Amino acid sequence: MPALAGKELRIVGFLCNWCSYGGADTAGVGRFSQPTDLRIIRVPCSGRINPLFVAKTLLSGADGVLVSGCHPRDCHYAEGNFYARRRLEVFKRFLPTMGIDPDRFEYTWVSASEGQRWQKVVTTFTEQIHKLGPAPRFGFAHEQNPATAAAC
Amino acid sequence: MSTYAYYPGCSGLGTSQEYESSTRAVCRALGVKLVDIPDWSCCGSTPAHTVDHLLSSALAARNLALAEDLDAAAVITPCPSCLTNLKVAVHRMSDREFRMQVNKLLDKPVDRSTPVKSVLQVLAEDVGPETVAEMLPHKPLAGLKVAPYYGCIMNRPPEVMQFDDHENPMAMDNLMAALGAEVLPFPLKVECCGASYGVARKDIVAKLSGKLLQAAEDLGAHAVVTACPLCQMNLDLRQGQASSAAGHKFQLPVFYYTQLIGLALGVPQSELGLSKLCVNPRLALDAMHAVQAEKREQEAKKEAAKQIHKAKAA
Amino acid sequence: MKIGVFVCHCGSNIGGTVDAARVAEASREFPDVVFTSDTMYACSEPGQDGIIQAIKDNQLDGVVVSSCTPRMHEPTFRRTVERAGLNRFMFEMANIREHVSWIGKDKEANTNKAIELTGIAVEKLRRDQPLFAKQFDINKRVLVIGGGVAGIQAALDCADGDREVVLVERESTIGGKMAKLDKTFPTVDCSSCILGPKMVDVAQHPKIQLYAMAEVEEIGGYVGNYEVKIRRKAPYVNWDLCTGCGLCMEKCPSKKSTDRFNEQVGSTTAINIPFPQAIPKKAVIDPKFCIKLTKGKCGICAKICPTKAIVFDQREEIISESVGAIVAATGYDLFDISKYGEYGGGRLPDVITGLQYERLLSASGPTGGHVKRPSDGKEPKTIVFVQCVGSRDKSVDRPYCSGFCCMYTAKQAILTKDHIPDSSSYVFYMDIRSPGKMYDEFTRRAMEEYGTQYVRGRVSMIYPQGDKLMVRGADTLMGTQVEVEADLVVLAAGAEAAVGAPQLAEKLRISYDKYGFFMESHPKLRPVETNTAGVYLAGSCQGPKDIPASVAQGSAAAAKVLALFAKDKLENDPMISLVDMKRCVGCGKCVRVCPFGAIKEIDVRGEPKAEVIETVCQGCGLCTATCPQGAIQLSHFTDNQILAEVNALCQL
Amino acid sequence: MAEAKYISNDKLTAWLDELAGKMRVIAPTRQGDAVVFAPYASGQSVELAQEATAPPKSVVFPASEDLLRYDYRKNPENLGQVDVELLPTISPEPTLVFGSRPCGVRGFLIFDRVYDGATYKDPYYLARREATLFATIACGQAENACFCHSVGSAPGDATGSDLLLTPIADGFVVEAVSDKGAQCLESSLLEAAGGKADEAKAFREKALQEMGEPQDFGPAQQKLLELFDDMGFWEDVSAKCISCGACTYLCPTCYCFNITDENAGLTGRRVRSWDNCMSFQFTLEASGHNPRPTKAHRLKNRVGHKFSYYPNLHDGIIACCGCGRCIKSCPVSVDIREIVTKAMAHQPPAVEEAAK
Amino acid sequence: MTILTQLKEQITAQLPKLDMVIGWEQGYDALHATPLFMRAAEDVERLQIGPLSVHNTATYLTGLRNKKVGLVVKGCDSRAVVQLQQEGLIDRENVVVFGFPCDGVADLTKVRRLIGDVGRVEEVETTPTELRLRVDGREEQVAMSDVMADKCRRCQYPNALVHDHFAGKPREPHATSDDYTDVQEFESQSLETRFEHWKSEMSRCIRCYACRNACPMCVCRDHCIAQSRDPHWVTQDDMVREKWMFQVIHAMHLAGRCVECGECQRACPVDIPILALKRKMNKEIKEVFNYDAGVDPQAIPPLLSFQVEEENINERGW
Repeated sequence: MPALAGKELRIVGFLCNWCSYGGADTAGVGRFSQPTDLRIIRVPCSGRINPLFVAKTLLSGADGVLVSGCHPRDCHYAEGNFYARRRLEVFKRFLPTMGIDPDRFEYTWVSASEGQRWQKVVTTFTEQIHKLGPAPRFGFAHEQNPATAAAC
Repeated sequence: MSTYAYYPGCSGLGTSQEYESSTRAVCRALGVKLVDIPDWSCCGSTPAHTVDHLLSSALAARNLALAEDLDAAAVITPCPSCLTNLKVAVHRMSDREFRMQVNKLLDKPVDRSTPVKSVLQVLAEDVGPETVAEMLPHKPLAGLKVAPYYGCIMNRPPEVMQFDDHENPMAMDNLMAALGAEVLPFPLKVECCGASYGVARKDIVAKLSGKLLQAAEDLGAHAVVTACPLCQMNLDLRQGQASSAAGHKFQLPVFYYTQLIGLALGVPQSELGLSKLCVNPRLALDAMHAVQAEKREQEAKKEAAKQIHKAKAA
Repeated sequence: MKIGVFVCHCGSNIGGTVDAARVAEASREFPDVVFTSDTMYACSEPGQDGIIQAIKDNQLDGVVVSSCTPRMHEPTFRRTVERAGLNRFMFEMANIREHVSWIGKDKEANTNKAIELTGIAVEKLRRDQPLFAKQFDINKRVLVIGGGVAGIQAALDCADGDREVVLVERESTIGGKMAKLDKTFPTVDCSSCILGPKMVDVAQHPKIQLYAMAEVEEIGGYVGNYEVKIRRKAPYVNWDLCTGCGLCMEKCPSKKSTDRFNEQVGSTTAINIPFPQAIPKKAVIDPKFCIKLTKGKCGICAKICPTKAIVFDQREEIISESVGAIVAATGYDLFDISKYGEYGGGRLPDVITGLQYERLLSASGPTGGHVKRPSDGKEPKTIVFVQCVGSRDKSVDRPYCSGFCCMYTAKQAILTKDHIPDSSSYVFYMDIRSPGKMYDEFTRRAMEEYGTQYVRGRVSMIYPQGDKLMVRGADTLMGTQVEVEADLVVLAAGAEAAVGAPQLAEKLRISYDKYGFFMESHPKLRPVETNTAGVYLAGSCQGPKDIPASVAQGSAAAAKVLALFAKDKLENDPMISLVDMKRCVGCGKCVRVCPFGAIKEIDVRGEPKAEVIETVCQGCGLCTATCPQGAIQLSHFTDNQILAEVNALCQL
Repeated sequence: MAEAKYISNDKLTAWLDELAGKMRVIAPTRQGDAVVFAPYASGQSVELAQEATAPPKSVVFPASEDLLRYDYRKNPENLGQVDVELLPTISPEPTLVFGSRPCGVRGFLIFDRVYDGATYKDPYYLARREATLFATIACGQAENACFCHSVGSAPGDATGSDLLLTPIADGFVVEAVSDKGAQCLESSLLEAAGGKADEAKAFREKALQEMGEPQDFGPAQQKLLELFDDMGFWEDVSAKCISCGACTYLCPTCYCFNITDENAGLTGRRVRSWDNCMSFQFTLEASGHNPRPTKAHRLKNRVGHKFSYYPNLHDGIIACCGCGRCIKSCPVSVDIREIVTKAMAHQPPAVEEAAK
Repeated sequence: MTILTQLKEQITAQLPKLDMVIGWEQGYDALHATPLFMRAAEDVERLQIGPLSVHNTATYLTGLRNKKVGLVVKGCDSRAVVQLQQEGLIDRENVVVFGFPCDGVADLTKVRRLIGDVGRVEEVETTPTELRLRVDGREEQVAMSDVMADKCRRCQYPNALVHDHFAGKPREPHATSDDYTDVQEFESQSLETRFEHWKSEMSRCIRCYACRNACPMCVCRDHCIAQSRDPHWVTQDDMVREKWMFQVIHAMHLAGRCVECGECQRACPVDIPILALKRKMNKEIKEVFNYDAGVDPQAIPPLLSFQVEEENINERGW
């Protein structure tokens, strides 16, 4: 499914169930309007988010990835976001060497009550991605098919 | 014992020559090897550090950079003011950004972070009062009642100085005790002496120093011991001013702790510079000798009594 | 697999900005989807009936509902599909209301987004497995750690609820800090008079097994089934024989022992019963001071003991207990006042802590209730109280308020006047914190009726002058420096976490803050629960607390335990991690990071492997993100499920 | 067969450009520090002086290929009824592999017996094989890892090639080996070789001679079977192996593959990709059981297959072309010659005992 | 006594107590060393150390967990031992480490760059400063400084960090600090150039996983997610995206664990410069956590732990 041509870019969000997913709900309940690009994948805890999901998403053609969890100290599972913070920070710092703009990936903390903050996060991040434009691609799978073009 | 890069500081060449010479003499006697930092310059003291952190740190850092070539265990200085500037510079330079700015100003950038210590810290920690006490089994300063006075910056701010208890330092107390002196629990160890107000507001110095002298006198001290050129000057040189402000004549000699250690170790008088003190040190030393004489007399009496007892028994 | 997709209009809530019918239509093109419909209110009774009917008519294996947030109606629809005979985990929800219709007005973009969110829900559902909760037995005994007032309350309430209680106390008597107090605020009633009966109840309760002089050594297991090892130290006295007569204390020649109960105000005998109301009232020998134990001779106590209870070669022992729940009530310890060099605590004998002062005030204390200062035994006439010593001070890493010092200082000022009518008291304070029933009135009485001089400001130093103590401080209301010539200075030492609290927390697998206080599950709504199921908190181990709050928490923790024990079987949430034994290489990374200790290393044919303790796992998935080879997978949120969601969204 | 031709080095690029106009040309190219076969673009420099890091295997047998693509078609009347529509994938282009060594081409002879056998013909392989020509360069000097003459080939072996190029001073003698190859010689850039053809022949003979006596690996066929259960031997020789796939993926004769399906929504692909018998997954069964659980088992299979099981099935032909890539590119320098030699010389401990 | 003789004596003395000792010997030609598994005293004679002893002997450790293994180690190899010990992946008491001062090893790719094809090396003589080779009958001399592996130029631990036996005297480190100029240089190029760089480099990857299997810290090996279907992180397609994804997986799995022995890059048969990815990772780990892997057996890898207040991670406010 491609993003809505011309209007949207492909932005994927990984949100923890307890805080940020609830924060996004709170933003909805408050009718805090947001850009429509973001697609949210719900996970139990930011600690569940292997940075490799972000890598996979970016290499699969996403233009931006947003991760959000409970604020440090507020993790529903006590420690998940502490680990997530270290892993995601390291991964974000790794991106430049891959030739991927680190601004295409952000991680942040939004609590279930912070509807307005969520609105701001989504709006700012979406603007940031639109400023960067579409991410560089590998081209379609069949173009790379070694049957037609290969280094062997 | 390791080698130390020695930073004398400007006071040592001026108002506190006796501190400087006694420090060198004591270090030599205790096997602390000092190598002067070649071409050392201002530590970045008072004028600079109040107006420009970068400049004052660069001044201090210049000396640290020069010291690096000496491959010393630490950079050490007798003067607490120099110590503060050198240590604050090191502390600030732990910030990479700041360090880069400082290094930009220097011909020779600071590479490593050599620890900075006071001479007092080296004597108290690296040499240790136990070693001193072992060298002086006969306790040469027995009977001398001293009030150790550290001044305000030898241990503070604690996160920078990292030495001793900043409210109740004991380094000098322990060293003095090792010499055999009777160390009084001087409560105003880290109180202000008035510092450089001696120039602008003599009345303040007279009042604050007077309070220190009063407390020492009340405890029955024969002398005050200091580790700071400025404190020593306020307490010693300005003792007359303090006396007139208090309406009470103080007569308390004010020693550098190195002078007393030197005295105990038998360092030649010429290097101790006792003659440079304003309040006659004899006052204290005579009192000490009197106590020692009294004690000897008592012991002699005891001995005699024993002999008599023995004789009688015989 | 046969999947049904139900798109909800939610009246106009979704329908207003999302073309629900088009979402349902587009969903027909998703793999495995065999039925779609759009419905006005999916959560309404007809809506749910429609889902059930469709499941039956089309033999659906799973259901996607595209409607509101799963945080709202996921449980509702889980029950719905369960009623239709499906496993309740064969269900996914796409949030097209909070995350779509309510936050954007562009109907085309919204509809497209709703279709995609439905798409990823379908992809996730295609990889869902039916999950089943595990039931397990529960051991209805409770361990209470700490015999202070909070622990006593928790133990008594549980025991009164007819549950067996194991109470472990580190000291030789229960009672904790409260037993050391003379009087309590704001009623000024005698502390031991109100605590004593409770202590006796503990001793006499048939359901309570008390281990004094004991500490928890090791905790294994999980909620409902904890295995606890308790290390019982040697008192060198056979407590079964000791009658607490106290004859040994009278004759013991070693009289310079540390008097822990009296906060080292004075000293005591090497064989000792801490105080007359001690529970258990049994003698204990301090091996550091006992002449027999240190030098090999003496043994007077053994000779004099009427029941021959003295056992010099007694050894400590390890006791195992099985319990189903644990209440931690380990209390607090006092801040070390010598950390303030300028106050001279520990150096100047007449600078003492508030708790030491309690012992001086207490009729059962070392001075028999006559206030005498430690240095020379003189009755002090001017007493200075300094508050916030080790509280609200970042420079000593104690930025928090200890909460009860304002009140006990006021109480001590009042008691001082009662004991020494011609005395005058000064209190240096930062703020008066007295929010509690009758609390502020009480501090007012200290000031107004008892003439205590309250000085708002910090003390900068205390130094001796002659036989007096000069207390120098600031009066910030007057804007001046003040110096008070005092005979005795009482420092209101703050509370800090009990010695060994972090180590105990690690045994309990609960978290603790940087000061060592145990972390509750939620600061407001779950104040006595922890993130480890079956472990509860009571009293000051969770943060400084006064007596009423500690007792309330003790009862609250007991209520939680009794509620847990009301069930005959416990059931776990089946969304837990599972290990693929074939792929696990036994590197132990998951064991290391699991916040709940829910993964253990086991031996499978000589190879180390990880195994999830299903009843302990909370389903956070940290292990899954940690395992490099993906051998441990969180059910319902597996790597492949999340990857399928990513793939559904991002196809180059 | 057409007469031998000669092309001077300075005209080589022009000839390649000419050929590239007619068909796809794959030639050895320097990429980073490696030399790999890649599509030739006009004017590009080709690396003919040294043996390429990887052989031209993937031209005919790609590292991965879609065996088929499929779409699921749902019946709008009955969503539960799904039809699968298969989409064709094979469309091989005429291709010339230029600059391979004889060993690189010999690999396909080993392939042919499997994919073009009596009972099974692999259409994907065959279509590409048909469409591919080989212009091979004869080797002048063997490398330390080379042993083609011990496995039935030679540095100037033209078998399997369509053209054979032999380097002589300032150019190549070009000889057609097949009719298809002969068509490539119809270029004005080539001149008649004349006496240079003999020079070329002498070059090839010298190269073979300099390789010394070939080693006889024939006895290995039986010996390896005897060693099948001697795991001690295999553990010993595989101790340093790190179980990677460099040897098999770079081997011109390794033809094993794996098949996986990749689905996305209602479309999917069936992918055939190279497999590697040194990998744990190669024989991993769905139950979790693995008949070749250790690297010793797997190395035994690799060596056994090449020097015993394959020859057993295929007239004694050793499934190895002696190119030495498995030796040179092995991260830990495992030497297959050494293993086979050791195996042939190996006396089972029991026998040794008995001999004493 | 030379270091090698001393080492041999030490190994011979310990060998009876061990199942094997792993070192190096000459491989199929003079330029290529190969790991040597010494089981009998006569095997010890074949031991060689020096600039050609490139392999990390610690790579074999996790596969020999129940054996008593002796290991001859360079400084970098020893870091892998430390790291494995730290992670509880080996039992230290089952491993006997023989250390020696390492003067650095040669990077054969650099040798190839200098003298061309190295397929016909006949003889190699090593001196502390030079490699003297006879290739095709001609003599080639290359300075060690020109062909030394990059990891050795910046090596701060040339002597085994843990060892039970040490031959010779510890030598001075080759470098005192690592400023990661290589990483900075690479990152001074535009993002697009970097992206294209990897696209092009990865295109020749043959997915042999030599990088992974040569890595002493890759302990999943047989169960690596690069080849599994559950979880299904990568497909088996010969596509840059999948190959690159694997390198990201490898780098991420090594974050805070990589000891920079460089085996991944050395093992790569098609010379893809993948160490750059791990270098970057180590640079960031150093900056954020001030942590070096494989130095302290008591430490905890930073990604397996946390601090409530992270000193060097700014909370990302919006």
